[in-house]
Amino acid sequence: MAEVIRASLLIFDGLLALTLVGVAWQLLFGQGLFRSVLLFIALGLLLSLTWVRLGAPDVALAEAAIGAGVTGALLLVTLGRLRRMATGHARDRGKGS
Amino acid sequence: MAESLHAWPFFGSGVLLFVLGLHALVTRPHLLIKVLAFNVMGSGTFMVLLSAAARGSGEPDPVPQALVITGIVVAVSATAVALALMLRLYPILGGAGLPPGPPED
Amino acid sequence: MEGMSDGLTWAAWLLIVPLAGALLAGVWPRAGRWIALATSVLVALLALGAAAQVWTQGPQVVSLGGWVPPLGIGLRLDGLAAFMLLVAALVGLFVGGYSLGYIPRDGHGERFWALWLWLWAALNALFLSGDVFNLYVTLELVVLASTALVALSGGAAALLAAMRYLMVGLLGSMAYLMGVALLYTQHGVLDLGLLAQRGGEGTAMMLAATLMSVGLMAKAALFPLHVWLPPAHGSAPAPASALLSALVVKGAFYILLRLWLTVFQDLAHPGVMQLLGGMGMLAVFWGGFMSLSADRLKPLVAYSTVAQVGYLFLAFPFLLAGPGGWHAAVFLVAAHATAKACLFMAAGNLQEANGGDDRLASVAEVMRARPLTSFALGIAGASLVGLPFTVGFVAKWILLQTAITSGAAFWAVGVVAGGLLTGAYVFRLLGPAFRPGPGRSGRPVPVLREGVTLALALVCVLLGFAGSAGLRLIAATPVAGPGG
Amino acid sequence: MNPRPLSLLSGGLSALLALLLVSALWDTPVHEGVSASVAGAMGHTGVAHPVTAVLLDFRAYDTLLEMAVVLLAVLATWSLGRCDTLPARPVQGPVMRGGLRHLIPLAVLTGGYLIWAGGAGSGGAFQGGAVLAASGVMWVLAWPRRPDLPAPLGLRVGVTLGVAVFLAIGVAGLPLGPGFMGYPPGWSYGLILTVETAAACSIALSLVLLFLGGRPWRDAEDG
Repeated sequence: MAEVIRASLLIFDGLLALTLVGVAWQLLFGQGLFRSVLLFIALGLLLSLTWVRLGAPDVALAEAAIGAGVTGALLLVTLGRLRRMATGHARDRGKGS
Repeated sequence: MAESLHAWPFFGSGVLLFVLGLHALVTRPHLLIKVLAFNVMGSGTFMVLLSAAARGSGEPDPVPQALVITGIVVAVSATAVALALMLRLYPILGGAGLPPGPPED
Repeated sequence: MEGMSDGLTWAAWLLIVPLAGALLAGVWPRAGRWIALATSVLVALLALGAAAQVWTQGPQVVSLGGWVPPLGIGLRLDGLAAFMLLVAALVGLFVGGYSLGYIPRDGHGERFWALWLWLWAALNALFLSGDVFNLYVTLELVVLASTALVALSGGAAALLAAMRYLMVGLLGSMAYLMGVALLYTQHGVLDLGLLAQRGGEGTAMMLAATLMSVGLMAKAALFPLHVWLPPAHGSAPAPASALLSALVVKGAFYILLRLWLTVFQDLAHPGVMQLLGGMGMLAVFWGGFMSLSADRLKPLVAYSTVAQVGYLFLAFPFLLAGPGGWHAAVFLVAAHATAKACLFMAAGNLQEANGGDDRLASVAEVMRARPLTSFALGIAGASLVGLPFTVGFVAKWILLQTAITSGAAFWAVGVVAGGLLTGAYVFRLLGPAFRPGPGRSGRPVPVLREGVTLALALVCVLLGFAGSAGLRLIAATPVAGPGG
Repeated sequence: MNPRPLSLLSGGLSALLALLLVSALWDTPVHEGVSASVAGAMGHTGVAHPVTAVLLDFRAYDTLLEMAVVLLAVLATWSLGRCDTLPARPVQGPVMRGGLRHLIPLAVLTGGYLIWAGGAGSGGAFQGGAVLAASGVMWVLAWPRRPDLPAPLGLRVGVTLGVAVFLAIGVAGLPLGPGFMGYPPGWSYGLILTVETAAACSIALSLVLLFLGGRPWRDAEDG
């Protein structure tokens, strides 16, 4: 029974590792900033799962709270400001000011 | 708890994350993507550090965990400064992409 | 060589005082200038005390919190660290005095003091740290403080330069961090001394050496990774440029030297060392030519930093030459730091007197009417070139001596050719002042600033007589890894 | 992926680096690292959890500098300029505020527990601080119009508190304990808990201020 569990865990780890690389590839080389930021937050959560699998619960907590949480919020709010600046610019250019 | 075979998938993906981040940092012009690339590189390094520690049987080594927690907090601080600087730069650059060459000031 | 208690106190206070000053200046920015002045005087005295401690009782590896490495973090108070702390204190003291006249009293100016003290605390922590991961955290502190200082003037060029500086700085830190991960994966310890004992030549060590070296070379702006430096040092406020060129660039070189002296001893093959030396020579010539072609004062001085950093990398080929081969290059750090800080201060004076325009053609008129600053510019330039009676001459002389005695005379040719090139762009800087023509003193510049600039130039001369003392202090560095 | 030479070159170099890294990691030995000596010295630290012991006792100096990095990041962001109001169009409707009215106290409670649990289990100053920061961010997003952020001096003291307390305790280690950044014997649990609480509060406030992205008050020259 232990053998089966270990094999299935190994498959799970393999899948998790592949997903991480896939998400990172999409996040870095895909199109669209908002999509990249969302994928980055997903990557943060996958990473905290990885830290649990590697036997580091403290790091999993820190990654989830800081890596996915605070950094994700920071990126989203920065994206919002960027978009507002872009529309601001367009409005200024539009008005020819 | 986890024998050496267990750590290998994460070694590989850690190295790949580091390398993908480095490549994206060099080739992608948009500053926000560069900031994401830094974080991905950092996560790759931390994955290498922790998978090495997870290879040994028995109690996992606490020192790499402390290093990674410190690294995550340092990464969020550097990201915050980079994003704040990028927002200040946006009206100047227009496209939030670094012009390739140094400006001829 | 267990850390004696007094060794720990000197090193500890050299960390506590600038950190406490930075915290205080952060909380109470309105009184920032007085806090900064008090801190700089105190740290200068502590640096002298630490140097005396090393001079009399030799180097110490002190363990923090009573935990001996590999468990705890060790601080290394040896000749190399004490020398760099002295250089940082000397430049910091003069930049402090200069900033009193340069930094306005409004809200924008108040932030300079806290950032400056943070940079100083980070540099002191960097010079003293004996732990590879701790060096990473100090590097991050240096990058953040320097980026904020470059971006302080707020102009488009400054913000762009700060962003580029931050990008290169973070890239260098990430490469360095992967090197630390490889070292810990290979050896399981982080202390420099213990890593030196274990040494080894596996692929992990070679890759760690490459990654950490490339990361630190990017931070030290060694050619061809120098692109970020001229805009950053050119557009930052004058005292910030002085600090960045004189100290921050040297911090990365210091870690690189420390690593190759301890952790990567076994990897220091002649081929690798010649490569580093060769890149240094390339930097000397590239920086020199770019300085020659620069048409503005600050970019010219900034490119000169790119050139002089090249000289420092001669320490690596000399590493194998003899036991003390690398001491000459470390002494050059002091020569360049004082001369470059003085040049940037003089450039700041002339730029302000000329109404913010530092094009060489129009600055010449102001130089003719401002003898104090021009005189300081001349002495600092002479020290940069290495003309007699300056610390630059002593440094270059020892460099030549090491090159010749070590049998690798072609480095000596490189040093002399580089010196001629430096002479070319320094005389291009000074030349217009000697030609007859109208002289206008331009906008008023506080006398304090000109006085401090001239004082630092005179220090460039006085240090010339401290050559042997400096070398003896640097020599108090255990190279083969401490026994403790 | 544009086929410009730069991206091909960097792609090739990155692939080469990946191979080198894997080959380097292939033959690194499996070792316990420092965990044996950490376990051995746990008795003197006064905390049961090894990671917290490493973070706040064995490598306390690292953590002090790390908290200094967070503080310096806040100072750098403040020196870059003022923060604009957040968010541009406030969220209407009762759902957000009603939900947050219950969620925020829960988040603060969880953060507090994490700080307390750090001594014996997994948790600690940074995780607790981050959860407190999350509750702060939610509060800022839900009630942006109420600019009752404390005065600039209060913000500055709050942000600096963590590093100042840790430095003071570290300096107290010089005369009383085993040197700089050392806890006097027998006092370490109490002191570590004090440092953790101060650090968590400072980090929570710092992360919220980093989220705001600039000086939340009007300075002399802001006009």
